[in-house]
Amino acid sequence: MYPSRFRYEAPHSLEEAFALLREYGDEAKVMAGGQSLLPLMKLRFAAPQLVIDINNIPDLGYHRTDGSQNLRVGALCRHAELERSTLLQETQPTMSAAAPLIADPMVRNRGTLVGSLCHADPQGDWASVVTALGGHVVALGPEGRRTVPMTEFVSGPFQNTLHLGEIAIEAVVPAAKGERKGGYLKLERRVGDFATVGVAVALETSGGLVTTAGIALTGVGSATINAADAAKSLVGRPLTDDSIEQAASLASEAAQPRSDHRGSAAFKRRIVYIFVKRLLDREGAETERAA
Amino acid sequence: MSSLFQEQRDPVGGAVPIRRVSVTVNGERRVADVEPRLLLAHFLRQGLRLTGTHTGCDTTNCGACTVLLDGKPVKSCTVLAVQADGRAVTTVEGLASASELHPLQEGFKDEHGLQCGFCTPGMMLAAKALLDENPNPSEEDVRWALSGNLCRCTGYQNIVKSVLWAAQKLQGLSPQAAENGGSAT
Amino acid sequence: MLIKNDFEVSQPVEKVWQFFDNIPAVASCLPGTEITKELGDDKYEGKVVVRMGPVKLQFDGIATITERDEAAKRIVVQASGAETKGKGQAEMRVAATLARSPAGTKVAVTQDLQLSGAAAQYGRGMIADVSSVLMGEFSATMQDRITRAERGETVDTTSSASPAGGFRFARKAVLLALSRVFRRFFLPYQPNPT
Amino acid sequence: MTALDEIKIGGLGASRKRVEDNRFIRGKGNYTDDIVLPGMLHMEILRSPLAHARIKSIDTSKAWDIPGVHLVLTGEMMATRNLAWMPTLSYDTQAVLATDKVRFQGQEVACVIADDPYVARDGCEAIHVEYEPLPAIVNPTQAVAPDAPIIRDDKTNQADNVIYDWEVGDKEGTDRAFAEADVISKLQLHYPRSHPSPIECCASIADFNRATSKLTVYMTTQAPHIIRAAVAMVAELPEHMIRIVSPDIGGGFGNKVPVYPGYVCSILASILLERPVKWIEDKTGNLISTGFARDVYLTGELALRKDGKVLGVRMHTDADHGAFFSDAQPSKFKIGLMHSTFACYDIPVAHLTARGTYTNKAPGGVAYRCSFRVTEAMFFQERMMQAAANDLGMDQAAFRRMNFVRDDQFPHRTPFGFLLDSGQYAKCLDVGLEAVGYQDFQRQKEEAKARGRLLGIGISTMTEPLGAGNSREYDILGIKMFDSAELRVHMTGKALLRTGAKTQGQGHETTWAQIVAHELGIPAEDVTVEEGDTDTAPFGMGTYASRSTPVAGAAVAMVSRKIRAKARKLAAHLLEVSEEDVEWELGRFYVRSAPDRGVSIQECAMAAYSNMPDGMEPGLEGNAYYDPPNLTWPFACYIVTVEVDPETGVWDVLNVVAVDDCGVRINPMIVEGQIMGGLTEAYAMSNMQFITFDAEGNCVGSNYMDYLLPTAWETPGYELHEVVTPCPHHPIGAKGVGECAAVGGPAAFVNAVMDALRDTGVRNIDMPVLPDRVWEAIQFGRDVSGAPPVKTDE
Repeated sequence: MYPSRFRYEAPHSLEEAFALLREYGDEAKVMAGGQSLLPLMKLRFAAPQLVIDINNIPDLGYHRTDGSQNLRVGALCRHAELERSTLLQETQPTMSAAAPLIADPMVRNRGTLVGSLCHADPQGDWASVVTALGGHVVALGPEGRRTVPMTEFVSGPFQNTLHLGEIAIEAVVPAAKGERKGGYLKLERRVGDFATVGVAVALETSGGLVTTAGIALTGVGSATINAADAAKSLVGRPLTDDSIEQAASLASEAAQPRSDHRGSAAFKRRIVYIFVKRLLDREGAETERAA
Repeated sequence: MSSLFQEQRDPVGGAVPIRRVSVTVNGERRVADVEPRLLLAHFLRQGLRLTGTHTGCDTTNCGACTVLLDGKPVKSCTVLAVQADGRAVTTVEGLASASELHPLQEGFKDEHGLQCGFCTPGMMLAAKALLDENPNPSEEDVRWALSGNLCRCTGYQNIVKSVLWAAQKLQGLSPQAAENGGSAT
Repeated sequence: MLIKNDFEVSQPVEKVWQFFDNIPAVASCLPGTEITKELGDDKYEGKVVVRMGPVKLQFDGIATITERDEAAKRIVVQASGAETKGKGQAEMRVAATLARSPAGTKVAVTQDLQLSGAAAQYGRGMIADVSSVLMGEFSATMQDRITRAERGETVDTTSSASPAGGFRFARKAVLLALSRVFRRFFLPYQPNPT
Repeated sequence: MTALDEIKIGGLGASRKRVEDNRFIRGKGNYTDDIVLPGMLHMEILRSPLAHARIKSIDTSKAWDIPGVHLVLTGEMMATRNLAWMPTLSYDTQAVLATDKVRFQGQEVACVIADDPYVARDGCEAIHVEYEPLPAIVNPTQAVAPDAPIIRDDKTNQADNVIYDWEVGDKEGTDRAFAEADVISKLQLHYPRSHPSPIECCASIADFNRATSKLTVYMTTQAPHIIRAAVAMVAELPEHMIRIVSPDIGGGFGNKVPVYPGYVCSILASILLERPVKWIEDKTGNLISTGFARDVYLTGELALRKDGKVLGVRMHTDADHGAFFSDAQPSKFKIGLMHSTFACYDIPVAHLTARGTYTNKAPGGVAYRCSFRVTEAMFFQERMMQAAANDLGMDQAAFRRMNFVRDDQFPHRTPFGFLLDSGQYAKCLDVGLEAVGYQDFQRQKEEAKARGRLLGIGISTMTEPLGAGNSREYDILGIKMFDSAELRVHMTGKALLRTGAKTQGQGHETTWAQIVAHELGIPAEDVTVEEGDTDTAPFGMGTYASRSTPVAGAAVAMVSRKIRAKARKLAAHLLEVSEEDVEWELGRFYVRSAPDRGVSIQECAMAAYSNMPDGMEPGLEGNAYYDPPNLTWPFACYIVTVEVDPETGVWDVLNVVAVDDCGVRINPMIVEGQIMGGLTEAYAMSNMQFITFDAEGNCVGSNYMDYLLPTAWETPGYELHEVVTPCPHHPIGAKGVGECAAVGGPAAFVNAVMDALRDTGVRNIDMPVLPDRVWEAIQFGRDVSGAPPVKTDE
């Protein structure tokens, strides 16, 4: 397959990029890893007049904790770096569980976390992970700098709430107040497949109680689903069989799956329940061992 | 790609956007004027006539087009030629030295790691990236590193053996058939 | 894909019924839709532009009123269009039935969308996701227009209809047509003495 | 003077490293897309977005206006050359470019030929086609519904969507057997539509030279000579002016046997433009328009005696052939070799009825790594055998063993009339059970059950007919199924071998030389093997259906023997004794009375050019055409163990044991490579790989995001064992093997999962056995059908 004709610019600064965005409006597309955009262009579902490749813009490839222990992931930080990151392995169980499950090794060498948040694929894994972690996206644009909570960043299938002319430059996961726990489970028909069902669970515990909780679902709705009620039900209590059961049920109720060749709606809903339960059971067991 | 003669298409219907790129391919600097929409895989195949890089699918799944971009394996059907500007690309043609084969090439032959040969260049380059990073991989490491490359002929068992064979050779050990070329995880 | 939406408006059936007489008005409730030409005998030419992130699909086609049952207060519109770059074909059947209800009128809208072609083939469900959002918008917008119109507001459709997905609108003529429709039928309203 | 060591010279039984690898590992293979000809143009195909629709108009004007576009082909233009339709290998017709209607999603509607493929694709996008949609039919039940639209309204006297009703066997006898049965075991299932999907798609470069009026076509074909004949017929060109070259092929698996519209269009385009025209198919085009496989529905019944003896078999199959009946199969039987089913069991009587229907799906049923429906036949057989064992409450291994054809029953005639030559079925089964630790696993299974874990073990045993023909029963468009080899021994004793087969990864360049080494003692490395160029290769029927070794391989042995016979005369002349006094040992003739007086085959070769006896024709070369007396019948036993996660329906393979008896193995390394490849396709089909359709006829599985092939990660490891029963009628005792594992394997995987679910009482889950299907079976205790259309919420 061969893309339609387009113009290509690879600016060396965000200022240049903004200028190009102003000029072309929504006929321009910003490309980071290009692992979602280029296939769409090859299939000619997407045919932007201008591709703005931001790979030459310096200092966007980082992932690090800032002064207040927030995790900041730059727009050019590749999945592969997060997969190998000791920082994530030590401090971000949900993210380090998800990183190796994104597409395949070669795609992970190109694709970026921020790019996949912007792509807002209902089957995209990162959006759920960052949602569960209560993260937000930092956008730069004509109106200056905005931070958009992840829960408001994805507005529908393949739809984000970036304004015209804005570029998402980093994703931020807030520092944990308690002890960070959690994980990501993905039902895929084969390694590298899009999620049939994905469940991200992120907890903070202290003194045996859950102090913060986030649960988000991949692939079971027309957008990433924030299972807020399920998460809320866990807060302020220890993880018990009852609380886990309740959260799992609430999460499966939050899912809005559709029957397709990957499975029936009922099956997907059930998998949400099972995955939430399995993730929480594991944490529960650990907390007990700790206590 | 000759500089002596390059016929230009009659530019009816709007000028075609053209960009000059300079890519170091297998250690040699190659300069060309290309359309931005030209995929790296086609730049290598049609442009530079390096046909060892194959294209198997349109959706970034099969990995037959895998090359190393600045040492990292990427699917060259999902990278624009213009994105390789100023970067280094290694293709299967760059694996062997003038005098001898790369141990991976030897390994694939010795362990019958290929049949039709179509996925082989991509497999070997993905494997090279693995061995560069992890000289002594487990069978599981190998299977994980190759999980973005599809092979339709071999059933992978001999491909895994081939890579383990090469790992031993690269470590100066005498490679013998890895007996447990068996199951994943 | 079948999508059903029911909603109530505090208007008499007769008045709401006449709203459905105006196809551009009804059509404009579907995000990204533009009626480009009236072909006569209940036929309309139009287009739907669907935008999702980098993806843009434009369907050009014809909408026909295939059933208009004054007595049963039921109207059926059949629309069919082709993606301009051959990416597929869309067939949509919209049936609206009005029934008297304590609050005024109960509007039952049934939409049946069938998609074929690359759009459906490569979709891995993505088109279905979008369509369901679109059609949800359709009823929501319709209800929004009718109810807000009855409060005498001149309906600014761009804001009301601007869906979650930020789909594109381009239909000045229709907006004018709309406000005319609403003024004519929904102001002011006194309940019939029964 | 000791004889040559056959293994050292790379003869029979040597695991010789492959010679073809030397180019492939360097990226120096020569695939069709690697070939560039002077002045070459590029073709792209516009395909139908709809499964069934009337074409109201096609407007190509905008495409013609694009700079760099040279030609836009439509069905109308093809029709002026009488090329809008072409004959199929099953005596039906197939549209090359649609004129009246499109009959499946992805059907070829127009072609654009341009300076480069990017511009050609721009051209396709600029073509405007107006369609009038028609209802789509996606399964045989819809096809025969009273109100079903007629798909093939182009054909006079086609009043419905039925292609054929066909039967074989003894109906009355079978009915009697069922009347006498203690137990009748019934099973209904669907073998889903699949696709061979080689990583390399189809491709052709047509090069018509007006000056010489010669047409050269470089293309991805498994059967170049058949293509030459077909092109001669379709394009009405003189056969001697057609040269088909099949360069390296990136996998075939049956996909590259038929003639596809893309080939024909590139040929016509080259004739019209008088320039080379290259067509490289994209993956979606390959998956949605070229030869699919399977898509057969089974209703099967076994008549059983209480003690486990199978008294009779009754089967009905419904085959979904798509929009055109273009199965690529050479038998005279409508449903291929479906009636080879149950061949390995000693069954008194059987009856098979088969119906074929048109649907709005891609045409071209191919033998995907099998011999024409043998895969379905063996899958049905082994699923029915397991269900029957369960119905009888018998151990599935014991049940099979007691019904096997015994070693002393060969030659054995099956109730459907096939003649089996040889085998040791019980022995293969025992080797397999031993290897997998059958008894011990049964214990583990019980223990696991106690802890809520589901383990299962599946067995599949089968013999399949490989290596069509004989020519009595098998032909393609009347051309008999034989094969050929031509051997030239140069004066220094080096040799050039050519055959009518065509390797696609099977390693012919390596193994054919080993047969020559075995027959003549010429070291394999001294033999060059050439295939695939119809101007140089002897006529052959090509490579598919595991027929190369049984047929072409036999021809190689036979031509070598002809050469040896002439060499013997030369030896007698050189040794100055009479021919009767000359003895042969590998690579050398010697005088019976004086064994150290001898001449090597190389010396004989030199003499053939320098010192031949008076009256002898110079040179040492010849050819042989081999018409096999019968098919070969390899046997295989595959055993798989799995664990099923009852909560998610996900199942993992614990162990795979394969016991193959393919007779004498020419190159064990290559044979094992073939078996592991086949097992992987079996795993793929049982676990993830299928093409289905929604109610509108949209193809689900049209690309590698949805049509899943297993990766190195989930593909299990394999434990291989062998039993050798030489084929009595093959010159070197070999049988086919390329497909056995792909044919026999799927049932082993599915039987394993069904065994794990045995307590649920569920009889069948259609392939692929996806987690949601397993979950549904466990949750609701019911069979799960995978038949299209895809289930939705409406």
